[in-house]
Amino acid sequence: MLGEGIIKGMVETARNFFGSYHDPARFVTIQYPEQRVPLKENNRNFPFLVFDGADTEKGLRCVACKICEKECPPQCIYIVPERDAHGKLQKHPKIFDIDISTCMSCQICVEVCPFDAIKMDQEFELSTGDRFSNLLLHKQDLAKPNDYYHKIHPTEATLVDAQLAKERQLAAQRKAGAGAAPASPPKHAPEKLVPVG
Amino acid sequence: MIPLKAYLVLSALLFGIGLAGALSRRNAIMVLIGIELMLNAANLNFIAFWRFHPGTEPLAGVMFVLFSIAIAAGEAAVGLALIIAIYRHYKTTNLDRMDSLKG
Amino acid sequence: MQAAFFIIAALIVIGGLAAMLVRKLVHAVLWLMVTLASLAALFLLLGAQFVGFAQILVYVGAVAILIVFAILLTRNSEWAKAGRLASPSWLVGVGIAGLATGCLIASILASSIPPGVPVPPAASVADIGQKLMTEYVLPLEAVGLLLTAAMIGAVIIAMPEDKRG
Amino acid sequence: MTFMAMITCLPHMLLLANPDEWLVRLKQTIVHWLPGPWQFVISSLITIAVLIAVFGALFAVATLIERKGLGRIQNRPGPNRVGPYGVLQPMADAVKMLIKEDVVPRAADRVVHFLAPLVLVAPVMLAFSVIPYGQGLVPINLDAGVLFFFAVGAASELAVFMAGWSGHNKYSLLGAMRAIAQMISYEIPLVLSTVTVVMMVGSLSLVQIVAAQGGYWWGVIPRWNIFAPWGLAGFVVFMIAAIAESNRSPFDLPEGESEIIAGFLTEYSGFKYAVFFMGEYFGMFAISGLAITLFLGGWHAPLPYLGWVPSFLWFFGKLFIFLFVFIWLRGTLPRLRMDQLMNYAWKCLLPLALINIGVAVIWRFTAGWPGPLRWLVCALLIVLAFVWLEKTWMKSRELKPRTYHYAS
Amino acid sequence: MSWISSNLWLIPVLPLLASAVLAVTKQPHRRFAAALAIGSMALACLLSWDAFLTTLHAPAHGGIWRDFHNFRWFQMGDQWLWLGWLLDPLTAVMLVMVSTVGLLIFIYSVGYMEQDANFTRFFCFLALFGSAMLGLVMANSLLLLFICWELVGLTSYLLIGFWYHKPSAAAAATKAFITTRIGDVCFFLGILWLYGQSGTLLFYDHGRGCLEATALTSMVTQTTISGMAISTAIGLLIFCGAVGKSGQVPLHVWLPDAMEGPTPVSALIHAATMVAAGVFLVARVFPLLNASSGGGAEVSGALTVVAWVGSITAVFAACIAVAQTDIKRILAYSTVSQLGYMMLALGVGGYAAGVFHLITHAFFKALLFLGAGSVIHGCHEEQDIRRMGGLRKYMPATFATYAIGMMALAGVPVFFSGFWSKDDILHSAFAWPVSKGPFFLGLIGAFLTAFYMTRQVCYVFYGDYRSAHGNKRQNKMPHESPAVMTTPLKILAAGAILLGLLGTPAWPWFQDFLTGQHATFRFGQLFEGEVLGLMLLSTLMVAGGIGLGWWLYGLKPATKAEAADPLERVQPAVFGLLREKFRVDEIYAATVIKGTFRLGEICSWFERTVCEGCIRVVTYVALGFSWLNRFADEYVVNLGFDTSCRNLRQSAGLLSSLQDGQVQNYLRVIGVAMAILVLLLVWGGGL
Amino acid sequence: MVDLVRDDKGRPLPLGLEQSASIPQMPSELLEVSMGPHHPSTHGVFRMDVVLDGETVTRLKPVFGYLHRNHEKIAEKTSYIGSMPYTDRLDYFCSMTNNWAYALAVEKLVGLAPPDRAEYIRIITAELTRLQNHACLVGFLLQDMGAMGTPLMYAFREREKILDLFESLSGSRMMCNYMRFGGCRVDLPPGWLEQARRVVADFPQFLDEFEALLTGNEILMARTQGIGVLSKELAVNASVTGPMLRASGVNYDVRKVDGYGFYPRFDFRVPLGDHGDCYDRLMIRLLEMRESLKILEAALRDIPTGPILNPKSKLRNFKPNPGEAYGRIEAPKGELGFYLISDGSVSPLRYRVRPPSLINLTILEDMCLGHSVADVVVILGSVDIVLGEVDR
Repeated sequence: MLGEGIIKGMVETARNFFGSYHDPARFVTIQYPEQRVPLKENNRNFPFLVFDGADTEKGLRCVACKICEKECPPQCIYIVPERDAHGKLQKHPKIFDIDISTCMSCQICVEVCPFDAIKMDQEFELSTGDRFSNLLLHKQDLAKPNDYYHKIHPTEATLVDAQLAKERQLAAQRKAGAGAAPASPPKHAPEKLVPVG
Repeated sequence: MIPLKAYLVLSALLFGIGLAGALSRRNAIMVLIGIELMLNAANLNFIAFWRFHPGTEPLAGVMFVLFSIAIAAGEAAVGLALIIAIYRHYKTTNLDRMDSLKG
Repeated sequence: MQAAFFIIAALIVIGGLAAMLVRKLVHAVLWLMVTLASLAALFLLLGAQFVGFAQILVYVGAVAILIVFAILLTRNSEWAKAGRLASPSWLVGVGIAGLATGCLIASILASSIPPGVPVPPAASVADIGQKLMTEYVLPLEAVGLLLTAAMIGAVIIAMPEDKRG
Repeated sequence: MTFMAMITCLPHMLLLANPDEWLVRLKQTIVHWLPGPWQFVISSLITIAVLIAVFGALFAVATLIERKGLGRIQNRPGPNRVGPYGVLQPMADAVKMLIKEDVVPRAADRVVHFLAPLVLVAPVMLAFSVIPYGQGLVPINLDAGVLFFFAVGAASELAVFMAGWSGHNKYSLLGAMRAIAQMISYEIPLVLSTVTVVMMVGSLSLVQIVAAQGGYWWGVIPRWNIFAPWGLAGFVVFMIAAIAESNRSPFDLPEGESEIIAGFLTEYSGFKYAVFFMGEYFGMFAISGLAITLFLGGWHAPLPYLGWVPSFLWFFGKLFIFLFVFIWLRGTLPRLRMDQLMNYAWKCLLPLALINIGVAVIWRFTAGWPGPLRWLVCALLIVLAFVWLEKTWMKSRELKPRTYHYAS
Repeated sequence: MSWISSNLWLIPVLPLLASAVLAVTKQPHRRFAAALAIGSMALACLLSWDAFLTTLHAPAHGGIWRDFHNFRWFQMGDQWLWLGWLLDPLTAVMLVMVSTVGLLIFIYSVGYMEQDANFTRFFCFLALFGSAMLGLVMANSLLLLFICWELVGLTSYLLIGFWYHKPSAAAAATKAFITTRIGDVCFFLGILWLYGQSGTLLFYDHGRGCLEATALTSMVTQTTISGMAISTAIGLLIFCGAVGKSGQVPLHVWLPDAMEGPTPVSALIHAATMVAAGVFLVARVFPLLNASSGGGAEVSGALTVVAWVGSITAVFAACIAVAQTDIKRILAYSTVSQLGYMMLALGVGGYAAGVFHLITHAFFKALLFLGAGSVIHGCHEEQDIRRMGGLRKYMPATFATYAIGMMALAGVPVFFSGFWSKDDILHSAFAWPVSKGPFFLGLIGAFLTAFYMTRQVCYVFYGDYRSAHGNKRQNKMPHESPAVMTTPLKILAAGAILLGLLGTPAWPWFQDFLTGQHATFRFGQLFEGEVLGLMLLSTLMVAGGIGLGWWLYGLKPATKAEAADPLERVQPAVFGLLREKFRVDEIYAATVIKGTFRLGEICSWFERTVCEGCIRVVTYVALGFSWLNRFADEYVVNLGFDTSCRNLRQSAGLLSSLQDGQVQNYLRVIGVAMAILVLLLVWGGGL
Repeated sequence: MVDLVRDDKGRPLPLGLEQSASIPQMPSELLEVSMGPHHPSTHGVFRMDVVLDGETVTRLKPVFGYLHRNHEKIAEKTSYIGSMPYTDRLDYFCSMTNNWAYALAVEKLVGLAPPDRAEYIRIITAELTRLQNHACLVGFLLQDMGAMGTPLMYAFREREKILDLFESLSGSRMMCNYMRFGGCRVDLPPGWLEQARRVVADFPQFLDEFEALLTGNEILMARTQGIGVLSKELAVNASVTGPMLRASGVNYDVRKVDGYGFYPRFDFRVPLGDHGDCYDRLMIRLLEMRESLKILEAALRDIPTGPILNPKSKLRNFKPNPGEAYGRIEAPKGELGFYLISDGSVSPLRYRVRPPSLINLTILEDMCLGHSVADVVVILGSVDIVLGEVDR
């Protein structure tokens, strides 16, 4: 019968029309600023720098090794290591900028960082009126406490903490055993271990 | 009250305008428009006379105009179809260049 | 009533003049529509309701669209240079038309048509329908046949020539 | 009439048994105060003002309903930011439209470009003047109302052409050509399906057509034309043609935004666009109003004991149902193609409308038959015609759901 | 008043509806087409029989059972045009004949046209034809009759030219159309005259009809040129139409050519029904033709003409039939001849005899044509009887039925209908007071009929199969036709035998039924001297014809297709003339067509001499002037010549610009003319 | 309709303007229209220069490159892993399959094999990608036909569920960057499998509704059946792949042909079309979704535990031995291939993408000639292009 398919289709849309009033499975809209979906734990947005303790400057785990700068595909990280008065390189970034207008949230910096110093943030409401200066995040913008890391990625952060503690312990043992051998970073950063789901 | 002659003069004017257009414009479509105007002038005459002098046949004027309108529609259809056909052939609607019966 | 007549008459004349004088074909059609719509208004004013509506329906709804389509289908010619308006042939045409109109108007004014009383003749739709189906049934059929023939003819004429079978 | 008399008259007026006459009486009362020569003018002006106000408001409501309804059909809430539940969205739209820059392309024909929206809206407003909205509520009771409706409706084609042509845009020209071809083609089935009603009622006056549909069969079923087989078929044909006439989905080719951007509206913006938009909505209201008048008993109540409800409410209630169906269709159906559209009009709707006229004739001449038999015979004829058309139509296009095989 | 007489219109309308439906049916719907056409025809046939049975009830007051219904068609000026239908015995008989034979032929066509691509269209035409023919016979208005008449002509044209891709068919269709048009023009003039005279075209209208006493008397008493009564003149004009349609002598040429159409068409139209329309027309307006001022005793001039035309046609066509070789053409000429018989009968006042022969002839001629079709079908579309032969063995059913038809046509005594009807005609002719010529011509015709039919049957069914491509290996031997074709043959054969028994002199039921008398059985009538004598005489002629035929063709059947005809060996010149159909076509070509050409030549001559002469004179004048000019040029100024040349060219150019194809120039002239006209009218005193 | 000049195989020849003289006769003027780059239905910044006769297409020239991003050259300058997030952006609807194709190419280059669990996860994510891609494509197609986006909205509703899965797995909804050479980046988060099973279990209901809305619709049939017919031969010759090829009746599915990943372990069928028109393309996609659901059900049932990354895999200083490799998969849009030449350094010497969208787009003109403008939009929609992949 001509028109049968059309009527079938109209029944379908009618079902959706009425369904949208009582069936939450059909009416999936979230009224964003008022309602928010809880973010997934794995959600990532832009990188931030983790610092331990209370002091933003001191506690930064970043040692300015520039691995992330090198590996970053869009090359949005700019690092200048700190130098002391003699011009000797310090294990601390003097400048650590991320241009998040270029960053593509790929998380490769996180993966390659041997020191677990850079992690992915979940902050996404970053809109700004000035796309040049306000989207270039500096060290102080990027530095966030470990607690914050725990807050947004609890599982991962716990694992990382455990790992770091183990490493520190190992390093202490090595230091104790090998005297004044300089502390060197572990050859391979262990992959993030996440419990099997 | 408007006298009958006023309508007749108006109709004559309209007729004259249509005639002038049909005589002076080069585009076949314009000529057709002029002819439409002339036809309508005639219609106006019919209605005016019908209104002022109903005569024995009460609806003759109206009927005539109705038929005239119908025929004008047919005339327009055929005329425009002819113009389009000629246009396809000569790629022009200029009447001056359509002077041959040969296709 | 008088004012209405003069306004409408002015519109008719202006529309007609403009339709014949403007350069662009589409404008001419639009002016033609002004004239024809005013004419329809005049018919209404004269009490010929049915004819007035039929005038609008046929002219504005059909003839205008037909002309417009013809203009679109003969697109090239629209932009062709119109040439000087006041060419000799134009003058001749206008002269002849003026002569004819002058003769007509003069004869109308000179004639002794009785002024006539505008009796409101009853032209209800029902009357017209009745008449069409009885007294005028033969012309009606003839017009129907004519329109059919015209339609078929128009289609055949306008059909592209290369349609073989 | 003195002021005091007026005051005493008011309660009397409100206490009238028939609520339909309130409005008429109200107007009469207001007009009554005025000196004689002004009465006609003011009366007309009041009618016009009321029409514009009512339909303007309806336009605002309709845009809102459309957006909300489409949203719900698509499982989203629709406008919900301006005012509670978004009810003030039309105002926001209006403000936006008004303050938007009115862009006119440099090559455009400015005068025609400007006139087109007006030429579209004005005739539609005229068409509103012959529709009976309620008992005694008809702005002009024309003898040839149906003819008047179609006559003024014909002007919208010209407006569309003006809009498409004046912009000097290829898409608008394409859209205008499509629109004209479509409107002319669908006007024929539209008029032909109207003819059945005119034939049966024997009058071109919309008031009489509504009056002829008063009363109830067996006291329950209203004597609306839609409950006769020819009326049902005529209604369906009429509605399909009406959808096409008002350029609504699935016949919204002239605007087909996914193909030709916005058709003849491409070069319009700001207020002119809003006027066009309003014109299209008005056209939709007008043609729905005509459909209601012709087939759905106009302002008559669907059940006898609901007669106490003011009649114009029934009219507008039916109008809202139409509106909803328009929205529903728009939310469901994809658009036809131009040649299919034309084929559909000429090869399917037109024969159906003609056959329907034949059936109406049979209905007319079988008045002596027992009701159900007459109904069945006429319905059977229509169904046969429909099946035949369907077969030829579907066969000629070879349209069918297909079965698929899988690679082994 | 009965149901059927008030609803008689249903009979033609049913096939008309069928044809209307078929006109819009697609070609592949073959079964539907056939079923619809046959169904509608069967219904019409049933109704016709009903009508016929109704008329059998003799009216209480005696006389002819006649019932008619008139209705207004449309208004012309202040007069209404009336149409109507009529049921009387003549109509009833014709209805039954047309619908029954038509039905049978419809059925037969299913088989015959099975392979044709345009099957549906064929049935559409057939149904349309049936409708028109039925409408024709039941018309109570000469106008309605004429409308149906023309429709019949149109369908005839369509059906003859059905295989329009064959040029011969297309030519034959055109020929038929144009030839009958000649008669129809006269017919139409007659109608107009009749309307002018009597003010009505209804046959019967409660005393006001044109065939009723009032009108007839007025027409008889008035005279026109050379003292001819107006009724006679009108009758003759109407008869011209009948001549055209029934293929009487001057206008018979189209009928044999019409055999180009499919055989069922030939059977239906050109044997049984349509050609009989002419005879029917004469029978229908018989009162008009018969009317004379001198009362019943005097023979009207119109009928005399009818009688002579009929008798001449009967012999003329029979002669031609003797020498033909195309199986259908022989039958066609036979048809012409038999139609002549009918006209003869009507002309000599044997109204009932003519109609009786019409009916019997319809049956056996349809039978013969369908048999011929079956033969053609069986012989793989071969139509030349010289290439047939011996089909008796291959097609027994066809042979048997064909033989019956042949004997009926030849008028073999007692058992076959043709005998009785022909005998009746001869009897009427014998009783004609004016002249015995038609009677003797009729006798000769009977002899010739028997002869050529025998010849045909011998050629076709006896001897050996002579076809060039007939050999068994290619399986090209003749074969019997399917049952759908032979069954109608059998039914028709039965009709061809039995019908005759309704009109024997002993029990002339049919004749009495037609003339409104009560039939009584008088066995003794058979043996009354005159009757018996005539019967014996005609039997003798028939026996002679058959005997001669059998002697010439049956005893020694031709063995080769190319062998000369025995008659041809005897009289080659005469036979050649006959084979060339008396060269009528050639005569027409030499007279009418050539005359037209000659007229054209005369016009051309006039153009060349007179007009051109004028031009030449002008030229000479111009030459003279130029000579003068040169003279002046030589002696006066050199410039003068150039100037005049230029002037001449300019004036020529001016003149030619009147013809430049510029529409607007024409328009201008019209505009100026209009202005002048207005001036003349208003101020020139035109008003 | 204009008679098109056809070659000996009966398909319309592409017409240049100089050839248009061989078209019998132009009934009216030709109209040259530029559809795009800002056109509502070109699925991005894509342009078609269309020559129209009335509304009939007599010539169509696709113009692309508006979205060109130098993807291949960038990949040749960056590390191997550095290209991985860029592949997300090729066909931004199907980042998972893009990742997989690239990972497959690199794995071939260095001879790494992912562990079983990773293979399963790859199949699950790839088929989920196929589901959402096909559903959205059908929605877009209907949108192009003027269906006011209703089917698209329904498709997006379902897509959201799948994207939620992707987000909780990889941290991003669209730019997943999830695969790694020799496995996957992270393991499934807790509860993920249950959620995925729920999504897969609910999906058939959506499909049923979707089909009720679409497949029998007369308008849709009228718009798609017999439109843009792509013959088998032309499809093969133009190296069209994916659902388009299968709609033309060619049985070619890389999952079956190559049997990469663990696909041979799964039982699924390959639907084939008979006509090669838009309707077939649409229906093939709907049917493929059903087959994907079968794969998903089996994969979610059978997924083993274990590591997800080959321990030999490394990110930094990843230097494959010199050589070349071509890895290809059946992406939702067709065969997606990555071709790599390594010279032993950290970045590939040559990096080349075989994008299905681009190659399927090449026969656009052949499909569109003789159809009307409205059909062009539908045909383009049925090709299923993503400009990110076309222009790279």
